[in-house]
Amino acid sequence: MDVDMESQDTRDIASRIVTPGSVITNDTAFMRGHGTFAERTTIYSSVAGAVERINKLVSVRPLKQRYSGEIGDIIVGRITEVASKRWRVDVNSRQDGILLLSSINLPGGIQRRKSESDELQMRTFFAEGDLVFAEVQSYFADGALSLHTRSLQYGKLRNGTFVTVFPQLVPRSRSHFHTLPCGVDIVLGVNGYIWVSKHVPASKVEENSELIYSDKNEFISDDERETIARIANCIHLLNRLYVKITDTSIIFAYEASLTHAVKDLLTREIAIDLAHNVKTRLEQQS
Amino acid sequence: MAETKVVLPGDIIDTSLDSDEEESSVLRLGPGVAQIDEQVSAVAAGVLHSDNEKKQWWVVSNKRRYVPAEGEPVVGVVVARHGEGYRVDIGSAQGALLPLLAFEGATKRNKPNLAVGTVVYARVAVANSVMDPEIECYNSHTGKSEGYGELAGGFMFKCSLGLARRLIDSKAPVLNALGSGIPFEVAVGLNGRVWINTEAPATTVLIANAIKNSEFLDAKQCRQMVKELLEKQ
Amino acid sequence: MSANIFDRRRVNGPPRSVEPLYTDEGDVKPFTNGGRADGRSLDQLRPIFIKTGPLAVQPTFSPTAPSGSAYYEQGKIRISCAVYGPRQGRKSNPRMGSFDCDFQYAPFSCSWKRRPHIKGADEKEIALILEQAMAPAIRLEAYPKACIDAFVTVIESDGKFATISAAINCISAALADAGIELYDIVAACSMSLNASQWVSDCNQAEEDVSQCSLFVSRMPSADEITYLLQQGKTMPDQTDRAVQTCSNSCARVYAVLSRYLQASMEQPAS
Amino acid sequence: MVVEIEPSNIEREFLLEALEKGIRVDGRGIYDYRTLKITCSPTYGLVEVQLGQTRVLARVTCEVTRPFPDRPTEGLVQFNADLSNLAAPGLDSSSGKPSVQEVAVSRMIERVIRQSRAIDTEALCILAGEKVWSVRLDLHFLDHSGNLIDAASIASIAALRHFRRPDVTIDGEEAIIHDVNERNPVPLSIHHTPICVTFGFFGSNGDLMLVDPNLLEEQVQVSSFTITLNSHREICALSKAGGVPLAPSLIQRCTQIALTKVDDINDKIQEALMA
Amino acid sequence: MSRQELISPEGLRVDGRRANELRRISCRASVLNSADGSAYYEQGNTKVLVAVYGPREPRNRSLAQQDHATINVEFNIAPFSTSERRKRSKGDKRLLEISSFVKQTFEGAIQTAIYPRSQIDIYIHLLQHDGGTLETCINAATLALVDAGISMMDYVCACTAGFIDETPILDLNFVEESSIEVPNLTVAIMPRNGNIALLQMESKLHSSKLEDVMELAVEGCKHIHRKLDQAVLVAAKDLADKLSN
Amino acid sequence: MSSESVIVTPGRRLGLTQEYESGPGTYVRNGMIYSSILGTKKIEQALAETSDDSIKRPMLFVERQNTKFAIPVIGSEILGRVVRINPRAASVAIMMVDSAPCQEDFQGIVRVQDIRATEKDLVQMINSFRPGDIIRAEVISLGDQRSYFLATTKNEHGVVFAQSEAGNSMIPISWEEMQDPKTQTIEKRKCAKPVT
Amino acid sequence: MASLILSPAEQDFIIRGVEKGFRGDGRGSLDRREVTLRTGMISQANGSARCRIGSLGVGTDILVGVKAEVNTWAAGEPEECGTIVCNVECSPSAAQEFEGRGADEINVELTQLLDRIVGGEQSGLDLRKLCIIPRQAYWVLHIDALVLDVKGGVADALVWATRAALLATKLPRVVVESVTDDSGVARAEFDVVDDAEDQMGLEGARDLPLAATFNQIGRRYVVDASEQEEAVTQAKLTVAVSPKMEICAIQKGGMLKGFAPSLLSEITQTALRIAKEEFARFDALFAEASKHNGELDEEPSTGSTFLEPF
Repeated sequence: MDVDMESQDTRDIASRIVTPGSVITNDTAFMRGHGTFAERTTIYSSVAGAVERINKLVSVRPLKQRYSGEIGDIIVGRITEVASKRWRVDVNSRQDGILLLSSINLPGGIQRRKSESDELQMRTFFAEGDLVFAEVQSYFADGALSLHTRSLQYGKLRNGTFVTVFPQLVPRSRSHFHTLPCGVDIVLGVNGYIWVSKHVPASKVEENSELIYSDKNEFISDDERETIARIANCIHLLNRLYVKITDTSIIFAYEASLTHAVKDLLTREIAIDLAHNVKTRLEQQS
Repeated sequence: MAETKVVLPGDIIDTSLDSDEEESSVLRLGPGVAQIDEQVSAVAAGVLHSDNEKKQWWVVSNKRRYVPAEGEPVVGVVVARHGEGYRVDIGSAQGALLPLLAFEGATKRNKPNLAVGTVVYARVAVANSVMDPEIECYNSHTGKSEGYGELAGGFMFKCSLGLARRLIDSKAPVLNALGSGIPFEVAVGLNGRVWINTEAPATTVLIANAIKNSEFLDAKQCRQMVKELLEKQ
Repeated sequence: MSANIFDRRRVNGPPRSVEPLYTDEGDVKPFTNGGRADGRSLDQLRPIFIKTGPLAVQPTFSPTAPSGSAYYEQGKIRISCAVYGPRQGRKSNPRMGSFDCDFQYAPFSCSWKRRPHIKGADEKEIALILEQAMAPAIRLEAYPKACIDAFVTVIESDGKFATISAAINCISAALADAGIELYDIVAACSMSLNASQWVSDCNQAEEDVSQCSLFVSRMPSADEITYLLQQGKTMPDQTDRAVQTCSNSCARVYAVLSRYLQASMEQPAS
Repeated sequence: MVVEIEPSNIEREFLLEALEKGIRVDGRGIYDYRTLKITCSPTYGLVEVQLGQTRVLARVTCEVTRPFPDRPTEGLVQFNADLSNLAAPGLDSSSGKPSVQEVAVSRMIERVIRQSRAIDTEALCILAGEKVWSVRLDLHFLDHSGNLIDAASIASIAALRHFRRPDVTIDGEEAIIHDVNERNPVPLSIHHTPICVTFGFFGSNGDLMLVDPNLLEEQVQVSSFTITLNSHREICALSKAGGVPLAPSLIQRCTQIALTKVDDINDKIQEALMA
Repeated sequence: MSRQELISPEGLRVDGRRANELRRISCRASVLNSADGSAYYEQGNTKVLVAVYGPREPRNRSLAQQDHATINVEFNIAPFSTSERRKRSKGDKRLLEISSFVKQTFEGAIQTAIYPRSQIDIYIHLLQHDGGTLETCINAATLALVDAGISMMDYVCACTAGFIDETPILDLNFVEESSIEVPNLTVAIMPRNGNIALLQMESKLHSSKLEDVMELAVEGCKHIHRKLDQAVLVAAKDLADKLSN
Repeated sequence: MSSESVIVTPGRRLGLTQEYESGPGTYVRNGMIYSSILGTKKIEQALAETSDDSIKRPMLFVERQNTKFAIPVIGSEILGRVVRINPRAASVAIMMVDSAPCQEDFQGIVRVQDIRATEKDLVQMINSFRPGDIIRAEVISLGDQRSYFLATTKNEHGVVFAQSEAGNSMIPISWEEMQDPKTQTIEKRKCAKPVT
Repeated sequence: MASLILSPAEQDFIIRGVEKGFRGDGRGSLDRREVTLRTGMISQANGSARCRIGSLGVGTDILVGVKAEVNTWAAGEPEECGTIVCNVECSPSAAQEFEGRGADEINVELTQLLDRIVGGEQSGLDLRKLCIIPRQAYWVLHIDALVLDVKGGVADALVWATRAALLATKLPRVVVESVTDDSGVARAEFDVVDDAEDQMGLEGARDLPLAATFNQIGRRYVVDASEQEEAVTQAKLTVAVSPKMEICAIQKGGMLKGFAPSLLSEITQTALRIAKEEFARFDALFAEASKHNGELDEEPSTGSTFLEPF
């Protein structure tokens, strides 16, 4: 195949597009990373994507794939099952994540020891369907992600709406929790789950730790609802048009969208137009 | 020992001893024999054995399905790992539980980590009608392994429970005959699984077949059979 | 080919068979010069008979006996219903209980030809309809993790829509008899449109000739319509009118139901 | 309920280690079949095949039915394979839909016999469009210790050849079916006798090959391949699904080996039928 | 159906193709939005739609495999797909057989070991049936799996071949494959090393002819591989452009 | 005011929340108390002494003479049969909730740490319950998808009826032992303190 | 769909939003999402259509094929008209719980609903025209729907797709001549003209209804609920309205609540009000779709832009 031919020379390995089974390099100096496999001296690609190379480690980043977790990732998940001493959490990955009762902040603020009664009333903390903002703490032996919410910014999500996007579009970065100038908080889970909500000052929770597990929403004014809807739609259209989703791109999209009514954002022409607009601005920036 | 007497379930067993002081003596009934009302009768089909001195009666029968009994050595295969221990298939109705710490010198910190599919030589620790059996890879009293533990290398094959019981006997003709011919390791589980190990696969296969063949042979035939096999080699 | 047409369970019948001869009772003209064949007035319901607890064995408690049951007649329609539960549910939901319903026609019960391709499908759907019509009336939050099952058997049916509404009334009675916590008793009633005239509680013959049938089930105390089903074409205002009249008829059925239930308590069923 | 116990690691490792040296755990040669025993019972069309520990019982029966309207002159051949946990725990027949193995085996046999038109269906016609023979082949698996397909194919062919159907005479529109003791029953007309030969492949990319895998070998093998040939050296079916991919050259090699195997199996069947 | 009708004196087949000619192939990935990967694949008049989910949490955890992913295939034939309408029950042995073939084939191709305790679902819909069901299912599934970004040793490409009038013919259509004289051989290969992932054949073919017929089929597979690879490349390149910056 | 008895059907208006507390067999919809079951309407005057300073309203409730089937809720006391045991937990078929029978058995489990209040880590399941035992226990949680969680930590909870290996019903001789009157064999159980 | 559980906070957010007239994606309570329509992708069917309701390619996605077959009349069947047989199947690609037998219940529900709307006279189709020879032979229209994806509002999409498929359906012409057999008895015989050119559409297909489903959320109701909105729906009402502004069928759904009578009549009024623009929208889309008759362009297009219709 032509692909293979051109691929023989290992000079420009990186940023080449490869497909499953195509040769990446015969150079034994390289080490095989994700999305590749080795046969004798040759390294082949096992997915369709762009070759990446960190000094001697070559890997292929698939352009579309479920989330595969890394320790330290900030994610949003949905509780699927309350088991004994643990919750199972859907994190859009190859298996449910696990949130141990021991790795959440128990109400009563200060890190209090968990007790028998906590085990029996786990649903008062998280019940099936609840959305949780958490961090990947470690892997279990079987490869499942172990999550924790031992920080005040983590915990149950309220006051907003939920959007799913392609995980590839959410780059890992310092911060995944942003308060946008338009007065909306967003949580960009690297697993492609995104939470858009009314801005609530962090202090408010700190004062009253009971709020961590409350299901009650704050009062949300009409304008706030409109903004939330607008942001949600912006994220949706960025996702569908495959534009990287960062606080910047979202703000750009938001600003560009203001000329349109919220519900029109999802009509094809406008969406394409906005997405294009965002990309150009992003390019200018970089 | 008298000529072999085959009993069927329900057969009344005459426990009257040639010795006279009977009522004082206590009868000991082994597997396959039970007291029903005032009489002793067989509850399993097989060969009746008795030991007049110890006043013991038991029936040796050749079952297919292993029923665990405490203290018996078994060869099992790890089929799963749970929080509290390994689930091990020992051919009994329920899989047996092998606690994580039931090994020589195992501690919370360092305990052997067995992969699924590992073969272990263990003894039955708990066996009762209401719970799954439990096995251990050491003698919980002495804390010593006493030869129990993971079986690495070699080959494992299944045989009838009866044969297994005969093999465990130190003077089992086949094993002795073979042993005189070729060096090999063997571990016999009363659950009808035998593990053997030699330096060459060929000999392993040979021994395995020899043991399987010995099922219906008496001591003399065994030696003959082994001899021929060894010559073939 | 033949390997999978071969049926493991059944002895296959003869390749050719002859359909039995039906004795058709000389086709009665449902509507002769405006009047109804059975002489009812257009908005008149057929007489209703109810009895609760026919399936309860004495003494009332036995693990196999249903917790409540009812037998219901409306004209020729005959329906029996047994309610089981609250009992352990298959799909257990810690917030609220679930209500499942099973509906079946006794083989001899229906006069109409079943369309072969949806064999049983209509029964399944009616079961679903009954669930959706009854569930709003049951205080499911009072039964976490548990489930309540109603089994409805149509012994004789006369008019599909009439039968469904009769089934609803029957279940209501059975649920009340079982002492299940309800917001209200659900009463239902059907209608058919014939020559731009709405006719209440039609029997089969009448439903067959009408271009549209519909039924309404209602909880009077909260004035809530728990189910509405219309099959066939109408002008919008006609529908409204029908819903109106049906609601009124429901009120009448409701009265009958509650009067009977009260009576049943006064002298406990011997 | 009962789950099949995977072979232990040491069994796997030993099997491979031995195979590297050309030794099989049951002492057989690489290209040897296990001892094949075919027993025909006095009743026509009832044959038991024993391939090592694997035992299959094949029963052929026939009845008169009406043909399919689109094929008025062709008799019917029906297959039914019954693979219950009688043969081995792990195979569970209790659940409604047939197990994977059952589908595989019964479809394979069906393919081998029907698609290759081993049986002359026209010869089963009594009165065109009215009456035809419907031949039914039931396979019962009594004991599963590997390579069901070969055993099943042998049993099927043997049973079909052993079977005799009542004789028929036609006068005009009337068909008289003669009782067995009134007239000698007649054998089915069989075009050819396809036999399955199954190969097991081992090693990371399947370069270790052996014939007639037993249960342990089946569980350990990385790939398997069944080739069906008849005495005219015609291929009647090929089946290789799953497992590691195989080099085309292997396929050719298997074909050659199979050709010889098929001949002596056919001989075995022959003498069994003579007996 | 007799041979004459299958190949005209000029050596043309019922649908006007030459003996060694494939049918027109067109395919497209990511046609369904909620599936992790999906593909629509046409080969002549045979049309398949495939949705791939996973690797994801197994539906029924007891079936989860400790050390590798379980692959679950459900194959469904749309009632309107065949020329005369036919509704198949889910228990139909042919359906089960096809799905188990697809399952087994991809168990060999997907690197299941890197997705332990998870499940990969492949849902196949045959929308229109004109021969070569198995081959189209496999090709479409491959495309969908690549689209889902699931790690595979290589593509799996399948193609059928037969043998009429002493000439091997490629890619049988419905008429050809339903005539019982014609041997019907389906081959699936891993193009990288040409190894055979799946091989099925029905009805009679003399052993000496096997080689030629297989060669032809393998040629077909290689051609299909080029088609698929091209499609994937275009898709991937395009996504890459979008992501760049 | 005397509690007159009127028979009411579900959905019948009974009174206003300003005047009455809503009791069992009733529910409240916007300020109105309705009956939720078929039964007799009863009114229970609030006891003077209990009502300290806040004036208590009389309770409206609907009563059914032949009480129907009950379902377990947290805190209710149940009677059940031990179905099977393993070292970690005993699964129980709940047959009675408080005094009312269940239509069908509900599944419950007693986890080994919930058998007794003290020295939990020494508890051996085999020494506490055997399949076939009848136990009294308390519902401590709605538990997981399938079973309710039960506890026998209280003294009056535990085995109330058990048979020995020989099949004779045994009598408790201590809070953790039972004896077969015939064979005199002693078996270990977590016995319930007989309630008088 | 049913599988989707929302957190209490989300539910509250949606419900309050709806009550205030703000939906999650900014739509008003009566706005429908983007609808995409394609026809004629199944060449072997007499008519076929694919309909997707949802924005930017995410949405409920249904494929409908119509197959016409000649049935010989049997006693007890209607004497001078053809029949319509509906069948809906939900693919597991829509939701994992549809695997195996999982979809049976919803299949029945949807099949019955579709049957209720287009299965008989009320559909506006002239069934008498489907009769070939009275008491001898008639056409059966098999409407087979395949639900590929579910993102709310299945019923509506189902009816939209079905209407498109039936409008696109072409029946081969049938010539009926009477022949007198040797015994001198005249019998009618027919044969189906096998000619792609010589086909005609269905009588009265233009009168086919469209359906709108109203989901009651909180104290208000919305049209074309999204997946999340359906998760908090207490009750829903599907109303099928014909171009002639007649009501062809009404069906209530949803377990949790019922409707206040006032709300009910309000809904039916609304249904009629919006019907006009719904039909206008449908016709535009259908015209558009019938232009390029669902043929895939030669160059294998890709997953790159998810906006590509299909």
